[in-house]
Amino acid sequence: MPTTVSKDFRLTESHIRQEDVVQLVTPAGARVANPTFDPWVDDVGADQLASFYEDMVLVRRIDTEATALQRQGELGLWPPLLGQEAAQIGSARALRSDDFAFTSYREHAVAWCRGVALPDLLRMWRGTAASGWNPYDVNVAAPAIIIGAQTLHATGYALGCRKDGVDTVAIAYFGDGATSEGDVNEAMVFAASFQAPVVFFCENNQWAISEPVGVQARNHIADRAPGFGIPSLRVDGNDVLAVHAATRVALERARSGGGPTFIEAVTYRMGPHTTSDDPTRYRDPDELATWQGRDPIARIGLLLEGLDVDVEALDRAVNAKADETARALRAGCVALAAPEPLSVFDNVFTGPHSWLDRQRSQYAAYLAQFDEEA
Amino acid sequence: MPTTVSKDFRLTESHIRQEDVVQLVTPAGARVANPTFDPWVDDVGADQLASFYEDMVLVRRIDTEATALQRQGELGLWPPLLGQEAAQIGSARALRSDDFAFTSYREHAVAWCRGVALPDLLRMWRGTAASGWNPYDVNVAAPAIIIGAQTLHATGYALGCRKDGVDTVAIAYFGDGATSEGDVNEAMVFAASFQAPVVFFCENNQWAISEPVGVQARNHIADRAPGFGIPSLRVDGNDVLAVHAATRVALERARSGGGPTFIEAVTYRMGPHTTSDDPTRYRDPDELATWQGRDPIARIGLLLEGLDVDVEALDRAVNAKADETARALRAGCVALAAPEPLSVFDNVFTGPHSWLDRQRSQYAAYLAQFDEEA
Amino acid sequence: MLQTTTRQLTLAQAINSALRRALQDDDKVLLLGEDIGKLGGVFRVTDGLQADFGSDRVMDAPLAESGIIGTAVGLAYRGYRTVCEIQFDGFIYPGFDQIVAQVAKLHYRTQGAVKMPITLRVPFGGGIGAVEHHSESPEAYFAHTAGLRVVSPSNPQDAHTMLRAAIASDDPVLFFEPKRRYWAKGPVDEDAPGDIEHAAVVTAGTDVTLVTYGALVGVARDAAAAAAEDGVSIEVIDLRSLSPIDFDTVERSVRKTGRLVISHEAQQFAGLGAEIAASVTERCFDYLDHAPVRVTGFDTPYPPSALEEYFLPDLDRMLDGVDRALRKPNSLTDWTANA
Amino acid sequence: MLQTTTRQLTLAQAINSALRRALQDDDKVLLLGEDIGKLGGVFRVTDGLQADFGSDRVMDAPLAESGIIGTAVGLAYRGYRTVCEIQFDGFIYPGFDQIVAQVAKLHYRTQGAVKMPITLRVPFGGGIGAVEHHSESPEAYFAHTAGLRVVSPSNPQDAHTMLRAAIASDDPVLFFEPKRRYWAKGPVDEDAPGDIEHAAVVTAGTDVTLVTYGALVGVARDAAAAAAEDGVSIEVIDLRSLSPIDFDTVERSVRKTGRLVISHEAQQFAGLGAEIAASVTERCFDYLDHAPVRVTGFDTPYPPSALEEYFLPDLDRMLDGVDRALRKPNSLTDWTANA
Ligand SMILES: Cc1ncc(C[n+]2csc(CCOP(=O)(O)OP(=O)(O)O)c2C)c(N)n1
Ligand SMILES: Cc1ncc(C[n+]2csc(CCOP(=O)(O)OP(=O)(O)O)c2C)c(N)n1
Ligand SMILES: [Mg+2]
Ligand SMILES: [Mg+2]
Repeated sequence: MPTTVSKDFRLTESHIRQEDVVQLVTPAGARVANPTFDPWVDDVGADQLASFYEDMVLVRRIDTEATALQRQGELGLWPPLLGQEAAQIGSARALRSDDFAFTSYREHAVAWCRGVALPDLLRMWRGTAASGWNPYDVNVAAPAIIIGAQTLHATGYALGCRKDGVDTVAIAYFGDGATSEGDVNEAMVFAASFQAPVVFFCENNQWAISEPVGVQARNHIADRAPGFGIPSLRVDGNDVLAVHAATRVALERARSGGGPTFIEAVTYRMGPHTTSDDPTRYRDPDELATWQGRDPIARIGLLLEGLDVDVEALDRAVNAKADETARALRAGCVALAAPEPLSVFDNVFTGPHSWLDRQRSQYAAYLAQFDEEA
Repeated sequence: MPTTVSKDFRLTESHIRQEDVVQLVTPAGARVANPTFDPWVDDVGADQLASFYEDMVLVRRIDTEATALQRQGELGLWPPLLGQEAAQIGSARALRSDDFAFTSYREHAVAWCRGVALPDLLRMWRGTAASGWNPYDVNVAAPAIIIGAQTLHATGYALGCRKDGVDTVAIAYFGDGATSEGDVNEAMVFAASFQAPVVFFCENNQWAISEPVGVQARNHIADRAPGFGIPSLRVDGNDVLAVHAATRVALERARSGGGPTFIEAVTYRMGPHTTSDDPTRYRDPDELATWQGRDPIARIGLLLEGLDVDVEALDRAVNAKADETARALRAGCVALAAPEPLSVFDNVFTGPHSWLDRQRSQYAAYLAQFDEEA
Repeated sequence: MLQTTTRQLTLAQAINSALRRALQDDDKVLLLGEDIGKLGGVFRVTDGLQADFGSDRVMDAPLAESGIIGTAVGLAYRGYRTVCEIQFDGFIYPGFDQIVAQVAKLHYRTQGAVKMPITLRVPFGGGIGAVEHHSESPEAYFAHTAGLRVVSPSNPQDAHTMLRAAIASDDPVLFFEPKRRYWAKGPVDEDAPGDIEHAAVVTAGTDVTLVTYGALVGVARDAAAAAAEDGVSIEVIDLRSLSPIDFDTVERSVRKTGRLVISHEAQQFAGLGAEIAASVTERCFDYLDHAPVRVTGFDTPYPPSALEEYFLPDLDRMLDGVDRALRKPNSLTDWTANA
Repeated sequence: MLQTTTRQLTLAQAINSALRRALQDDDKVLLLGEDIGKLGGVFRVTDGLQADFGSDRVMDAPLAESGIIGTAVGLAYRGYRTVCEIQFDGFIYPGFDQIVAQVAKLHYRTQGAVKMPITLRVPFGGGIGAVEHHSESPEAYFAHTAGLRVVSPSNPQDAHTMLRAAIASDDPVLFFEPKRRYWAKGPVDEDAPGDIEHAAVVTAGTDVTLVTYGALVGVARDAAAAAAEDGVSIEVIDLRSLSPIDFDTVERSVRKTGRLVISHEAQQFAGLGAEIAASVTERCFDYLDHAPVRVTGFDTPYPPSALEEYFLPDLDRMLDGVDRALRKPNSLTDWTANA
C-alpha cells in the first residue's frame, strides 16, 4: 500500500461514472485488476481477506440475533445492516485507532470493528441508555438519529485534528437519503472551505425507508461532491476490498493535507428499514433477489476459495465464533437493566443547576412517598 | 429568438468553465459572436439595448438616491445594487409578466423591471412596512432577508405552476454567500426531484459582506448545480445581453418541461454591503478599480455607439428621466408615514384570534389613556 | 341531505379520513412528506391516499424538513394548501427557520397580501418506547411564535374535525398528533361541526380544575375517576387549542373550583403550563385558593425508554398535583410551603 | 499580584476584551462566525482579534448557521471550546436543530462522556430601527430547551464577566447580547469575579418587584427613578441568568413587596414572563397581593421599525404595569378585574 497519495493521483471524472464504479472483486468472486486501486490493497493477503470475511459473518450474525431479540421484545427497535457488511467493514477496517467515526444508527459493523463491546451495541435499542458507549473509548461518536447532523460533527472534529497538528482523520457515515438534508451539504461546504481532513462515506443502500434513491437524486450521489470542490469516488459497496482501497485513498488524502474526499458505496439494504418497517408495501421482491446475487459475504467466500483457502474450515471456525457471539449478545442484552429512576436527571448539565437540582429533589421526595407507603 | 430549446441544445460541461463564461459584449463594448447564445438574442436590436441601458441608468440613479436618503436619515438602511444592474435587468427583462420572482434584499432592479412603484421600493427600508408591495400585483415575492430561504419558495411556487398546467416559471435570486446555506442546496434537491420549472439565479458579486466568495466555495458556484442534476451556466453578469440570453435559455427550458437551470452571473458589488458597512476594512481598493473597468452600463453605451446610436442624445433623455425619477423617489420617500400604532396587530392572523384580539384591545385602552390625559 | 354516520375509527384512521375528505373537497389541498406515499407514512396515517389521489397530490418528499416546509411556502404563494407530515416530533427542528421566519410571518410581512394556509402534522409525545428524538413535545416553541396556531386533538372525533378545520383555516396550523393514541378507537362523525378554537370540558367537577391536552387527556380522565372514589371532584379540561388557549373555558372552571392543576409531557421550564398558570392567575387571582400546580415532564432531554415512565406524568403524579392544589399534606407540601 | 484596574468600556468593547482574555488564557478557545475576521463582526465586537490571534483561532465561517454550530459540536468532541457568533437574533433559526438536538443533548446522550462547552453569542432585541429579522428576542425557545444555559448581561461589567464565565463553563451557553446597549459605556474590572447563575438587585425597593433583563434593565431603572418621585418604591432585579433563573433572589424580593411586574421584549405568550409568574406564584402565593403582571412585546412578529416604539415595553408601559400590580386604577384595571 502506498504511504502517500502521489501528486499524480487525481480522482478524475471517470471515477464518478456509473461505468467506472470501482470494483476489485466481482459477485462471482473474481479479482478484477485495477491499476489505480490495486496498489492500495497490495498488502491485503488471504489472511486479511479471511479476517474481513470473519467480521462480515460475525456482524451478520449479530444483526440477525438483534433482530430476533427485537421480535422477542428484548429490544424496542433494531435497524438491520443486512447487506451492508462490506461497506461498513471495508471502510472501518481501514481506519487507524485514533481516527474518529461519526455514524448514523445503522453502522453496527463500524462500531464492531472499532471495538464496541457486545452489549453496548444494544443499549440504545433496548432503551436502557441514550447511547451505548463512551465515544472516547472507541473513537466512535454517539450514533446520530437526526439524519445528516453527524456530517458536520465529523467536519468540526477533523478541523480540530488539523489545529492539533495531528494526522488523525474523521469519517462521517450517512445514507443516500441523508444527502438531501441541508446539513450534509453544509458539511461539504465547511469541509472544503477549511480543507478539513474528513472522509464523507455515503452508504447508498438505494432506499431511505420507503423512498428509492431517485427521490433524493437524479444523478449519482457521488456526482454532488465535486461541485463543492471535493473529489469523489463511486465504489462497489458490496466489495469489501474495493471499499477498503477507496477508504485508504481517502484517508491518505486527508492525512497528507489533501482535504476531504467523498465516497459513495453502492450497496443495498437487504432487510427492512427497521424492525418496525414492512418493505413489502413499497419494494419489488425482484430487486431484492437481484441484490442477493451480489451478496458481499458470498463473493469473498468465492474469492478465498480461488486463493486456495479452506473455506469450509474457515466457515466452521467462524460459525462457531458467531454462535458464541450471538449467545454472548443475547446474554448481554437481557442483562442490561433499567437504570434507577433518579438517573433521569443525570448528565443534563456538567455541574449543579439550581432549577434541575430542585426538581430532582422534589421528585426524589415524591418517590420516597411510595417507599414509605410500602 | 428560438421558441423552443432544441433537443440538441445541451448545457455542456464547457458552459461551466471559467474560460467559457458566457460573454456577448466585452467591457470595451465589442459584440462577441457566440453561436450557441446569439440565436437567443437575435431579436434584441438597438432599441431594446437602449431600453436596457435606460433601465440600468435609472436604477443606478435610484440606488444612489436611496443611499443619499439613508445618509440623510430618511431610510434606516439601504443595500446598494451598484455594479449589479446588468445581472438584474438582463434577467428580469427576460421574464414574462406571469413569471414570479423570489428575491433577496438587493434586487431593486428586478423589482423596478417588474413594475414596483417608486416609493414601494423604500417602504421596508424606511421601516414603515415590513415589505413594500403586494406580491401579486407585480409577481415579486416579499424580499427574503433570511439568506437562501426564498430558493425553496421559488421551487414550491414552480411546482405549483406545474400542477396548474401552466408554463409560468419561478425565478430565485440569491447571492454567492447564500449557496452555503442548507436551504439553497435543499432547493436544488427538491427542484431536481420534482423537475420544477424554476431558475436559480445566483448573483456572484464576489462578496458576502466581508467574506470573499472563496470562503464559501473553492470551485465556481456554477459547478455545484450539475451534481444535483441541474444544468448550469456561468455568465458575465456585467454583460446585460449575455445575462438576457442565458436567462431566456433557462426560462425556455423550464417552460418546455426541461426542469430547473442554474445561472451564475459573475458580477461585483461595487458599493458597501449596506449603508452600514465599511468595505475599506476588508477589501483591496485595486479590486474595485478592476471591476470598475468592467462596468455594466459603460459597455452598453460603447456597444450602442458602435451601433450608430446617438448615445449623447440618449444620455440626455435618460438623465433627465433619472433626475425626475430621483425627485419622485425622494418625494415618495418622505411622504411615507408611519402607520398608526394599533396596526402593529394587523395581519398576524387572517381572522379573529382570542388572545391577540384581547391584547390589542388592552393596548387600545392603554393608548386611550394618553388621549384622555391630553 | 347527507346522512350522518358515525363510525368507529382509530385516531390514525380518523386523520386519514380527514385527509381524504380534504383532498376530495378542495383540489388545492396537497400532502407532502417523507414516506407518505406507498408506505402510507411510518404510522400508516396516509395509507391509501397516494393510490387514490395520485403522486401529484400525495407527494413523497426528499429527506429534508426545511425543504418540505419551504416548498409548502412556495406552494402557498401559488394558492395551494399543503399538509406536510413531519415524521416525528424530533425531526421538526431542521425546518424551524422556515416555520418561524416564513410560515408564521409571511402574512404579516406582506401586510396581509399572502396567505399561508399550511398545516404541519406532527406525531408528538412519548410513551411508545422509542429511541431518542422520537418522543418529544415541542409545542411550546410554536405556541411562543406569533402567527402560528397550535392545536392537538385527544380523540378520534377531534382529530378528524380539527384536522379538517386546520386545513381549511387560512392561518398556518401546527397539528400535534398524540402518537401513543394513534391506535385508540372512538366514534367519528365525519360531518360533525367543529373548530380549532375551543377547549372541551371532558369531565365536570367542582374541587379542582385539571387542564391538559393530547395523550394526557386519557390519563387525566382516569385520574378524575380515581379521585372521585376518594370524594374529590376533578373537572378535566382538554385544551384542544394550545395557541390561542380558550381561557374563557378554563377561567369559568377555575372560578368555580379555585384550584388549578396543569399537566403536559413537555418540559416544565417556560412550557405551556407556565403560560396557563400565569394567565389564569392574572384572570382569577381573587378566586384562587392555591397557586396553580404543574405536573409535567422534567427539564431533562427526553430520557431513554427504560426511564420514560418516570419522566411522563402519570395518574399518580397527577393526583399528587391535585393533592397539592388542595393543600393536602403530601410529599411535596414542604416544597411549596417553604421553598 | 495583579493590580486591579477599572476601565470605561462600551458593552461591545467589554465583550471584545472578554474574548481576548479567553483566547489568551486557553488555547482551546476558538471563535467562529460570519464576518468576525477582518471586519470584526457587523457590530465590531471581534475587532482586532483575528489580527492578533490569527485566522486559525478567529475563523470566518461560510454563511450557514447550522454549519457553524454543527462544526462547533465536532470541535467540542475534539476538546475545543468554540464561541460562535450568530450575526443577528433572527438568523439563529437555521441552526436550531443543531442547538436543540445536539448541543443541548449530547452530554446527556453520551451519559456524560462528551462535553459541549460551546458559547453561542447572539446580539438580540430591538430598538435600533432595523429591518425584519434583526430585532428578535428568541431566548424563551432556548430557555425551554433542557441542557442549555441562557444568560444575558445588561451592562459592560456583566458582559465581560459573564462571557468569560460562559466560555469557561462546561455547559453550552446561549449568550444574548442586548444590541441596543452595545455602545453604552460603563466601568469594567476585568479581574472581577463573577458567574452566570445569579440575579442582581439593581435598585432596592419595597413596594413592587420589577424583574427584567438585557436592554430593559436600563428602562426599568429609569422607571424606578420616576416612580420614586411619586412615592412608589420599586425594586429592580436584573435576572442575568434566564435559565436557570435565580428564583431565590426574586422570591426574597417578592416576599417583601408582595407585588411582581415582569418585563421583556419577547412576545408574551409562553414567554419567560410566564415562567417567572408561574414559579413565583408557586413559591410566594401567600405573600402575593396581586397577580404577577407582565409587560412585554406583543404577540405579533416584530413590527417594522416605525412601529417598534409601540411594540417595545417602555417606561410608561412599565409604570402602567406597576400601577396594576398596586391595584391603582388605570386603563387596564378593568381588564384584570373582569376579564
Ligand atoms: C431529520 C430527520 N428526518 C427524518 C428522520 C426519519 N428517518 C429515519 S431514517 C430515515 C431514512 C434515512 O435514509 P438514508 O439516509 O438513506 O439511511 P438508511 O436508513 O438507508 O441507512 C428517515 C427519513 C430522521 N431520523 N431525521
Ligand atoms: C440566515 C442568515 N444569516 C446571516 C444573515 C446576515 N447577512 C445578511 S447579508 C449577508 C451576506 C449575504 O451574501 P450574499 O449571499 O453573497 O449576497 P449579497 O449580500 O452579496 O448580495 C449576511 C451574512 C442573514 N441575513 N440571514
Ligand atoms: Mg439509504
Ligand atoms: Mg455576494
